[in-house]
Amino acid sequence: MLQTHEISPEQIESEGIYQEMGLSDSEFEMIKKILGRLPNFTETGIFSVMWSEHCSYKTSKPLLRKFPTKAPHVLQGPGEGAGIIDIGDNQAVVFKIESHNHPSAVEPYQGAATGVGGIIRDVFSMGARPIALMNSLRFGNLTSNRVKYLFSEVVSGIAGYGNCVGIPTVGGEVQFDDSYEDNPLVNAMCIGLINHDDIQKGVAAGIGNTVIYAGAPTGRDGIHGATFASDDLAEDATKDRPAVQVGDPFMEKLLIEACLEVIHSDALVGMQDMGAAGLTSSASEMASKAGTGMEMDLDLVPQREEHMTAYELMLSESQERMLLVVKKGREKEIIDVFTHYGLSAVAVGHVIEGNVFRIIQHGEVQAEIPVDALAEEAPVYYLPSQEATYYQEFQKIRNKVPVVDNYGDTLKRLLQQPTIASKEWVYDQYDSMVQTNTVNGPGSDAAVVRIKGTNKSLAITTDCNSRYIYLDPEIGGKIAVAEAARNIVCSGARPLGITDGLNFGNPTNPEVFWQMEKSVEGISAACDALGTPVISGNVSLYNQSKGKAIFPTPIVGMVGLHESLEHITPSFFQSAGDLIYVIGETKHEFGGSELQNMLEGSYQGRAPEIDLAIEANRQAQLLQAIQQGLVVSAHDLAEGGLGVALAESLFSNTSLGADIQLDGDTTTALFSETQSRFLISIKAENQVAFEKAVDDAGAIGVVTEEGNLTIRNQEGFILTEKVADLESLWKGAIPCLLK
Amino acid sequence: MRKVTVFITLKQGVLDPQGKQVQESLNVLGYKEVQEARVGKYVELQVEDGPNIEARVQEMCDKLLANPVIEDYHFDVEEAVHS
Amino acid sequence: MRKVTVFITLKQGVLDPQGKQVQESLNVLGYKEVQEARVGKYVELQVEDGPNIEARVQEMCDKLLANPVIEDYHFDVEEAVHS
Amino acid sequence: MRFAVIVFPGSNCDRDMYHAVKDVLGEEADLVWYQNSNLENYDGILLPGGFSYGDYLRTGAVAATSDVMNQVKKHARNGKPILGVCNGFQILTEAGLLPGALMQNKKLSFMCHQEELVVENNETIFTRGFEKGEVVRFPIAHGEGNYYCNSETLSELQTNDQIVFTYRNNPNGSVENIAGIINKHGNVLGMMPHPERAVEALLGSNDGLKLFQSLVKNWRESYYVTNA
Ligand SMILES: Nc1ncnc2c1ncn2[C@@H]1O[C@H](COP(=O)(O)OP(=O)(O)O)[C@@H](O)[C@H]1O
Ligand SMILES: [Mg+2]
Repeated sequence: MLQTHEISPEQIESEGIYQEMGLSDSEFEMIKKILGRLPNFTETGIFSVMWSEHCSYKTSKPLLRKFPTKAPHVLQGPGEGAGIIDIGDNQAVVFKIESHNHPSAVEPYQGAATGVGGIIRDVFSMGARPIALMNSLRFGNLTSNRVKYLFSEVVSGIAGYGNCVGIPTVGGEVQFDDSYEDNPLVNAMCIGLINHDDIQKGVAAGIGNTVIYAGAPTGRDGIHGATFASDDLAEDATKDRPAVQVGDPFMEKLLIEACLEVIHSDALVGMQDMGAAGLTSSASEMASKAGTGMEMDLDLVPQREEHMTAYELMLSESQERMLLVVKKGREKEIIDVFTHYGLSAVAVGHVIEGNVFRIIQHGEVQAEIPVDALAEEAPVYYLPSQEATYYQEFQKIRNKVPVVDNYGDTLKRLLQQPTIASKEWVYDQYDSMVQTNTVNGPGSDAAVVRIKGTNKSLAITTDCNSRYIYLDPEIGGKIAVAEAARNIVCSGARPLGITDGLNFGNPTNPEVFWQMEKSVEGISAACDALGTPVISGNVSLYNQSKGKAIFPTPIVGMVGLHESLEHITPSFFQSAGDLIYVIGETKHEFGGSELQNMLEGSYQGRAPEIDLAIEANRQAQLLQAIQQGLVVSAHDLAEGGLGVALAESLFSNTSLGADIQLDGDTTTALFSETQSRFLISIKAENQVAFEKAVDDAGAIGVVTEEGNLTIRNQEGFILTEKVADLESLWKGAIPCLLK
Repeated sequence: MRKVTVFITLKQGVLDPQGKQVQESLNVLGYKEVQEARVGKYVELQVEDGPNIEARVQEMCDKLLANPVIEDYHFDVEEAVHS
Repeated sequence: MRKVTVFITLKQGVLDPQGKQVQESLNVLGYKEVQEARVGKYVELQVEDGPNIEARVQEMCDKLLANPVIEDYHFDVEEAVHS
Repeated sequence: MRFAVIVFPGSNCDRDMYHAVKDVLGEEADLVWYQNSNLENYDGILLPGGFSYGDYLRTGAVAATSDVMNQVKKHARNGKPILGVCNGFQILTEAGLLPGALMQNKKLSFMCHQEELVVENNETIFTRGFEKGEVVRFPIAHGEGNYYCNSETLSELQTNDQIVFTYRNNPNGSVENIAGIINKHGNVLGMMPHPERAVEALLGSNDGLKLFQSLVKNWRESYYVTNA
């Protein structure tokens, strides 16, 4: 009888072993009360992962309740693998974002790759075909070798996985700031398309039905016990157990095809991926949602390594695994589908009555826990929140205009700031076109993916300027949503909803919790104002090292819809003679701006203001003007202000130029980061109609034939640069830093 | 000049999908006797002779050639040839 | 069970961009003594003992493990261990 | 014309190829799973891109040993048109249906963008619709597209006019800027750039249409001849 020299329940209590697994004293007391006895080793492990922040959202849940999540077009809000929004014609779009920050800091290639793999499974486990990937990345400045290594490995990990599974990576964002030096952020978003009838939920309904395990065998990957004295567990006292999960995108590709075939069978009752906390969380969540119990025999679970304990099998985070619940007696037809794709699928248990989660190995019960205790009844904490002292200081600083002596040089330097510079080095490594739907790939404001068989397309973006959020989390939260919506609207689409990736430091620090709270409030307010409910998301906390937290980084992933392909609008100027407009007035706002950082080496002061009513109104007017065919190109003004936006609108191989006349303070006009502004080009013959359709639009110049950017103020020429020169600086900056 | 050969393999327990595919393909081709395959890297370096060559190669492995989080390595340094 | 190790290298004369990159990176890291690097593959097979093991491994290399247009290979078969 | 699009485990441009010939060109096409397949009733065979068998060991190596490739070889000998794109090209070289090999890109990373190609030979069944020397835009998307062959093979390719497409700005280090080659008989074309991704102006280029149209036109004409 192969029993591990397992630590006894008494030892777990007396030696405080539960603490090493991340459970607090009071949580351990709760567990004792729930079970009516001491938990054994495996059970303690199961509770520890299910009650971890990652699975239970124990500290963030009270905040997440603030999000608006309902709207008539929301078919599935937060709570399942991914959210779902109706787009008409019996079709719906499915999306979610997920972080893989800590794994990527340890092993950047595999960390990023498995992050992509995980989010894809969330989407196809709903029954949707994944049609696009995005990623939102944050790194320290590209000055140390370690950061360069993390950056290039993360990018190749994303490429390595996404390219192989055949889902185009159509966009994303990368920003660089010192606060991410030791804590890179790797958030991946997946977007899928589904027919209403195929919507699939992760439920274990129907007493007696069979639980099937499909995909890769379970190894000792990513077991939480890595932090734990693992020597005591091992039969074979092998030294380092690698905690690093390695992905196999080839297996994932086969799993996608098999699972999307299986959903058409009425033998399938429910399906869920095994993500964080592996078999434990998928099984217990499926049972909890259905109000049933589940019994599994671990001897039946495919295993990659020998002598795996129940603890290891239940907590392993091996990749590319799915759990299915299938009608009793109809297992074979489901298993056959997996076999066709060369995948293994085996029955490992069944649905039982009575809300109990029972794990058997070697003929003995290894764990028996009430299902709801693991999932819905996990503890929730209301942590203290305190306004940050730095914020109070920043609020006292008056807005002032930085001194710029040479506008041309300043623009050139701005274009080479890594956060502004071209990300071509990154996205050239991603297959952005597979599936042949990509109308606008990486490099545009929003990615645009057409929907075959219709005249519609989806616009997708991720945004989060964490500098503003650091300066003022509530305003910054509003800006993140507004900016995402601007990008969607500029592409000609109507925003539908968002997914959010909340990345913060340690929530037990009241100032960090305050950042979380305020940014969630800001995001919620903007979602309400712009009509974009939150349909899914992810929380990643404890992103800090050496006592310093990352900038608060709640990433917003937004999806919009073009009702007609005619509405798709480029962000680049298209032809000479077109008139150039800026929508929205410009104020002296440099807090958190790229110019401030470039000149002063830090971010301070107040974040730019935002009025959500004005924002919503402008977006609505612009979208209508686009739909009426009055707009040739549209680009939002973001980091680096108008100067950078003008240059970007010319970087598209068209060899066009622009002739611009500025009013007011020149530094402000060129580089302020005032919100709610757009850079538009229109046909001269539409001038009257456009000005009538859009308030606050001011003409600033004209698109020209010869490839120069020429800017004048009241006193005359302030800048004339060859577009080609600007473009090569902008494109060369990141490759140059990586050399 | 000394020839150094470095062998880099995945650590025990780390998933090796490539190795698994190689094994399966060999089995399909009729080589049923192949029970396991693992695929690693094999790097040949031509290194100028000098002091501490072993220690320096070890450093190269730690810093660049192998990824210590998931890979193990070993290496051979060819005997110096006196020419 | 016998352990077979197969070494697969690019043919002389075939450009090895990966090897070149390894050499350059090592030089940049201060290992100026590295004059050349070539990167190949290292496959470990666990093969059930049987007749003609050498000949069969050679076949596996020709049919799958190496591409004769660009690669050379050699292999070692571990002595049989009698247990 | 009826096409078989061969699907290996890990193929991922199979649906794109199918969409191009079926929905855009309006020809007949089937997705044909690599096992238990029968290619007899098809007029053309398309080997799509992707990562067959995960690209493990070498790109295309495992797929090249599969049973369906024996059928493809037979049809190649019988003169049936066969087009391998990207991973399909890699499989064709691994299977020995085309000379040379595809190695890792010079810059070692995957790359994906539009490239300009020059049509070097417009007298093949795949390229009659192009002008000789015409510059066309096709996307590339590969990590191992660096075409290599030894000098004898290269001079043979040149002598026989087997180089069909070259890159204007060689992105991957290929010998002589080679982007696509054809066999001596002129019925097996392998190329790294993706013509099936260049059949709709909405997606940035429709230069690939001419390739498929040439093939179909040629087939129609020869069909009439043989059935007259
Ligand atoms: N910040 C958030 N905002 C809204 N919903 C969230 C957020 N974080 C998580 N959720 C939702 O909670 C559910 C569980 O998420 P998660 O545990 O991350 O999924 P998974 O189990 O796939 O890792 C999902 O439906 C997710 O959309
Ligand atoms: Mg999930």
